[in-house]
Amino acid sequence: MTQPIDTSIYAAITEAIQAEAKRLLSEGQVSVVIGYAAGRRKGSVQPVVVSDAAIADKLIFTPASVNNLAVYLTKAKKEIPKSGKIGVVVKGCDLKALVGLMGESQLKREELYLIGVPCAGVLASTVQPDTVLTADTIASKCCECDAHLPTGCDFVPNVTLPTRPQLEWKYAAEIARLEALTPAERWSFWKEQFAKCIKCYACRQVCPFCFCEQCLCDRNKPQMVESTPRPAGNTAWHIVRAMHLAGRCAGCAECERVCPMDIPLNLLNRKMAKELKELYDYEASLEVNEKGPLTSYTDKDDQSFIK
Amino acid sequence: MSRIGVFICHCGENISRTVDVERVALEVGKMPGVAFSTDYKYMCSDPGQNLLKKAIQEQKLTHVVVAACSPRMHEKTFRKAVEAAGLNPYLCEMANIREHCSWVHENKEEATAKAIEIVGMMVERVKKNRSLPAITVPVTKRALIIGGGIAGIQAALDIADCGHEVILVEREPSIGGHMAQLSETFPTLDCSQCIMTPKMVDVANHPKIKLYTHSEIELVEGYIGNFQVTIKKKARSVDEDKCTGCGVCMTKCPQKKIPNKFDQNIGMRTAIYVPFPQAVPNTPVIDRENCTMFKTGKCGVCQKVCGPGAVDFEQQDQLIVEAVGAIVVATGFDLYTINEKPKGSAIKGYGEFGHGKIPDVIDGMTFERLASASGPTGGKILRPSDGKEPKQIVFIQCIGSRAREKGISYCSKVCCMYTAKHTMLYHHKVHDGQAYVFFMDARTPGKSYDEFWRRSIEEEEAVYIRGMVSRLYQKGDKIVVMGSDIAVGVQVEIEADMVVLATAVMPQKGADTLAQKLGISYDKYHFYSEAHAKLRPVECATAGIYLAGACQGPKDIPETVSQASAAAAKVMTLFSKDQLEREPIVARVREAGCVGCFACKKVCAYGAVEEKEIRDRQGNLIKVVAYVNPGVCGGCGTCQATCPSKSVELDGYTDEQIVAMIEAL
Amino acid sequence: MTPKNIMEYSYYPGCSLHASAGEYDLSTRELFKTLGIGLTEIPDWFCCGATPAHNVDELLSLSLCAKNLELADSVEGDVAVACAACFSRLKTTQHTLKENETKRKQVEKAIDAPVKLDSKVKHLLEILAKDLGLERLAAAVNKPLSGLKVACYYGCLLTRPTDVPNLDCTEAPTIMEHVIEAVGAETVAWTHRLECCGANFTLSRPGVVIQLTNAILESAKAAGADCIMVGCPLCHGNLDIRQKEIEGVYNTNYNLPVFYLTQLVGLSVGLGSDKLGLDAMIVNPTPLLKEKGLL
Amino acid sequence: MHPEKQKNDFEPKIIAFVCTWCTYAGADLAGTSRMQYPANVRVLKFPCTGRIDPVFILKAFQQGADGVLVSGCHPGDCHYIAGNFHARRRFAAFRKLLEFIGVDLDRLQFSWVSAAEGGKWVEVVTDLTEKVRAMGPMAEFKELAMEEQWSGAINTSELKEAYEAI
Repeated sequence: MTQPIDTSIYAAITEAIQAEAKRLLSEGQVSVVIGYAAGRRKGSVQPVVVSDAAIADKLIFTPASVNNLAVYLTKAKKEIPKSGKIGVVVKGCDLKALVGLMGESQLKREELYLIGVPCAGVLASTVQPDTVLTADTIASKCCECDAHLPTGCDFVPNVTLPTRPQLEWKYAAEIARLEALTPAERWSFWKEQFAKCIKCYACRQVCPFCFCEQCLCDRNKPQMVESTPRPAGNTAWHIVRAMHLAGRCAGCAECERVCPMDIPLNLLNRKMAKELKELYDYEASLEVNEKGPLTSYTDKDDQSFIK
Repeated sequence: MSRIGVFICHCGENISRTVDVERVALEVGKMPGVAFSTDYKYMCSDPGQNLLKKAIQEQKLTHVVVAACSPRMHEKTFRKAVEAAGLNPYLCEMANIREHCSWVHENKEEATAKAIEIVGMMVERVKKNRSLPAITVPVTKRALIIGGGIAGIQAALDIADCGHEVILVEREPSIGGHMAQLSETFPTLDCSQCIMTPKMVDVANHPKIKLYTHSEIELVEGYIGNFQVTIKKKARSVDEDKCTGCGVCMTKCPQKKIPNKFDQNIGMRTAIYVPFPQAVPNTPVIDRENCTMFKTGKCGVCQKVCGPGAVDFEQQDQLIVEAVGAIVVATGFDLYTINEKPKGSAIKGYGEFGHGKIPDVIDGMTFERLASASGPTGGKILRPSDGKEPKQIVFIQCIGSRAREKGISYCSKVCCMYTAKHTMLYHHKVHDGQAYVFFMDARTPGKSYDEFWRRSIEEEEAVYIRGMVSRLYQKGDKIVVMGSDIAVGVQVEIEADMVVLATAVMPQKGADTLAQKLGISYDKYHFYSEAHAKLRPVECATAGIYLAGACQGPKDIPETVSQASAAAAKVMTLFSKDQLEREPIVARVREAGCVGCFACKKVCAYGAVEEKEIRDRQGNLIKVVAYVNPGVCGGCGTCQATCPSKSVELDGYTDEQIVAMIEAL
Repeated sequence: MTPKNIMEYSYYPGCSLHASAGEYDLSTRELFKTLGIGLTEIPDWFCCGATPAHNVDELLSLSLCAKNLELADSVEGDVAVACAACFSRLKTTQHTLKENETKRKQVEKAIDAPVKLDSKVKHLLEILAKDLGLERLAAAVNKPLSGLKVACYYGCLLTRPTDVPNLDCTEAPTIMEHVIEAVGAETVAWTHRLECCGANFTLSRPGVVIQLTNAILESAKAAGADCIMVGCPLCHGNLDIRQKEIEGVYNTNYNLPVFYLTQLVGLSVGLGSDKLGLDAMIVNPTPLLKEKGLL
Repeated sequence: MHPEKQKNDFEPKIIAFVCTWCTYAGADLAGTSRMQYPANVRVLKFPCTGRIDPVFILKAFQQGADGVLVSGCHPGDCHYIAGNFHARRRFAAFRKLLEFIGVDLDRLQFSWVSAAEGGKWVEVVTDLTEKVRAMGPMAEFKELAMEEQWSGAINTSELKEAYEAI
């Protein structure tokens, strides 16, 4: 029995985004608006950069608006005209990433116009983009979401979030299941997962926090991390990736969504987030932090693991 | 292709007893890149070093590994030898086969195998070593001293006497600090003013000392050898160049009832004033908050009577920038005010002791002013409430200090001694009076200190009661002191005429703000932190900044003066060279890879990472990257471990070098 | 229809309030009813061990309080405590067990239940001054105690030791003064607000008690107080019941009625003598209250 | 005097990443005091534990280490003010990650060994060596390195047939 999730507010949100984008572009407040537009398949959605008020009504918001648009503000930034502010449509989870990027000097708040979206959830998979959002089809990250309503944005459509049915916390459950295993069992689980990896680096490409111009894993002088698409190299890559995202990852789960081999990548990120919350009471939030958990310290930090 | 020379030391028999050195030399000789390999009895001896030098030249070696003792022992020796032979010293590495091998293993087979691996690791490492040029930083030979108390004065005089220029900045209108307020000093009872004022005059007359009083530090930029300091010179309303210090203005000022902070607000002063007669400089300052002219726009008497026309109501605050090479922080202390709970502080007040409410409960510094011959009572001990001579006086020690529950757990160090001194001064001035002291412990370590304390009891008849006071209250014109005598185990009540509280020594208010400007660290009480508690007690962890006096922790005068001279010596060591040379183990940013996330800046304990703009030829900003100031970098490499793209590298410990070692395993 | 209470508490009266301090219990219940604050007595509560237990057996004293806290958990709301000694013991138990893992385990074994360390234990003063708030308290007043000079007596347990009760500043508290000033009375600045009355020695060394209590009464009188206000049945016993005896010993005359805080606050919200148990007081307050126009 | 040393079938490879100021000096002290410990450890010197990148630990395991030790100055003793505080957080997180991936944390030891603690150095190194010796070789990463198979592996008969046809 699948419980439907009420997304009726998305129509009002779409209208509000269109009107706001039209206003912003025609008044010249922003040079472009990055948002979602309908794709060619029925129900599909793709990211779009709108620079003309006349086509602002292309912008939509639906349960298929899965992409974290923050990534276009880092890697693709050079392609977006630099003059003026950039408007961007953000869900709560995307906003956490954006805020994280501000904390790492990659973005400046004053250069952005944030259009926040009150979000009831998006689809886990867009293979069938016109699927109805239900407790079964909703993305796992949305089940554990604590940021349905973005704060600190320049504009948020005035809608009331519908109450949602209680949803199962899939990540938490899976982490607990793995934690209960022996190290050898966990190793064989991940070994199997990482063996699937084809080193396409889609996870890196889609991650807003993988903004390095040259990835450590691409370096060959010295070769710190084996780069072959073999089990050894794959494992190294995923360990390094999880470590580099620890204390930074905002939980948008895009890595997991884009992985063509269905490796549960966000599990690693969630696990690290959980540990850092327990150790240092840190979690990604909607407010800019001056320092992250691994770039700060206190003299009282836990050292029970140190002899 | 590298031509590596490997030299295996026998260290007499220290190594060769458990390590087959010949076999090590033989095996290592087969390693790729090794052009020369030998063993020798004592590599560190002159013949050993000559062997090394000769081999470098004859074999045209590009890198050297000396397998011998710990690099902590002889790395400098061999690097120097390598340099003498014409190679960059950082192309030489040591493999530790003594402390880490021959001395800790007995099995010769195992030890030899381990030694070969250790040397092999270092061979792989040294291949990736680069020549590192020595880093030099120019030194501006001028010192800034913050704070004009005895610590600042001593440091200033020492440095200036050595021929270097000194900028001395003092917040108050006169230098002198707390020591100028004291009456007589322990353990010799010489008059504080008598020993202090000549030094103050020396400062004023010294050709190398530039004095900024009534001034504060606004901004500090730069690093060791090269600081730029912005000083805010607050408007004095009196032209220092024109003023002759005749003092007529002060005699004519109609505002005469302003409590004088220098006299702990017991004595009064005028609105145009010098804090005390011996002030340096002897130029008055107008207290704009209390001046009739500034309040109402009418008066100007001082301006009318001033012969040289020095009074200037229009004077503005000035910002002055000075370039200095070293900074001595000597901001001193403040006393704990027990009737108030400082805002935002963990310190809890002492409402139960009535200080500030009962007029005859005073603190130690106020007693100093009462006992001072130049104080508001002319040296007579008189009660602030009615001017009567107190016949029973109670001194209470450890007010705030050593009281964890009140927020301070440290000992203020000087109170035991100055309370003993107070009982003596009191007995000298009020012959028929009786002094009582409540104390927890008498702490008197110091030359002639315990003798002094004993004298207060044995000769000056002070009654010491071991125990604390629970409450004070006014009863008629007496103050009832309720306490306990734990030596006897009874409750004590004394009806006193006056109570003196030995309040805790605390850092100056605003010590934290100044520390943030300077980039130095401080403890939870805001005392400044030294670089090492034992071995670097006068240096801050931030290079080029030194500490003197009670800003680092409670101190008495002899200790303060010693530390001030020590700080001065450190400054002079720095100034003895034109260029500062440092080990080139510093981090460098690879700008092409840096994306400016500044994780490195967040973790740098030295504040060595700066933001640098990269612009194209038209001046358009391309990106902002990190820049590590080699003069400031401490060389720990935390930045590199933190940098996600490894765009910052620590010279001497690059990823290439370390990975080469791991891969050699 | 009874209006809904604005706040709910589980009520721990303590033994005294069911015995010698019946008027404290009565006035508390009546006052809280009038203020719209619900009090539900903890079912099956028992003695906290008060002052003797912890001197004899620490585990016993901690276990007694821990068990009471566990019982309190069955009732909605924070725990309201009237007696300063009970308050001190409950707070001390929470503090000790929070700090000491070993003791906590021992106690848990003794009471065969997990220890409630997070439930909030509040003295009535705290409820009036902080939870209800001085403004709401003042708004409930219909008979301000104007002209009544009150010496607020804290005794030794309400604020001490540092970091345990956290009711107010340890050595210079003002919470009682704030409460009674809010209902219109005047307070006097006096010296023995926090001195011990000797409650521990009431039975064993009455001589000591008389000496200590006399100093308190003397100081309150000297400061010009009309009466004394307390928040502890033990202090009340010494100050009120022994007052005549002390007057005899020291050949003096204090005539200082000793009120519980709930009695005075109760007067100000219009409760009558019968609801406040004023007739149970040894030093007769009627002449004073009549003189001030409060009865 | 010295009992005949047991010859062990398995001699673990232990890699120690240490800071130069405290632990390296502590190891030197063990040497000057002629203390004895197993010869399995190889020491890599860093200026500070703050310099030690988690990637090095990974690399060490991949290079065949059976156990890894990371050791530096006690908190508050860091020669570089706070490097060990940063390291403490970094490694607290990294070991949790390795644990989750399935690495047995008994193979990864962290310690504070000061320049005066030669004895502690010996104890830490000996304990780790013996613990790892009892655990046997660290097979996981070695096995991975041996495996050639990846997602495109020809592991079904159809694929094999098609492949051979080409």
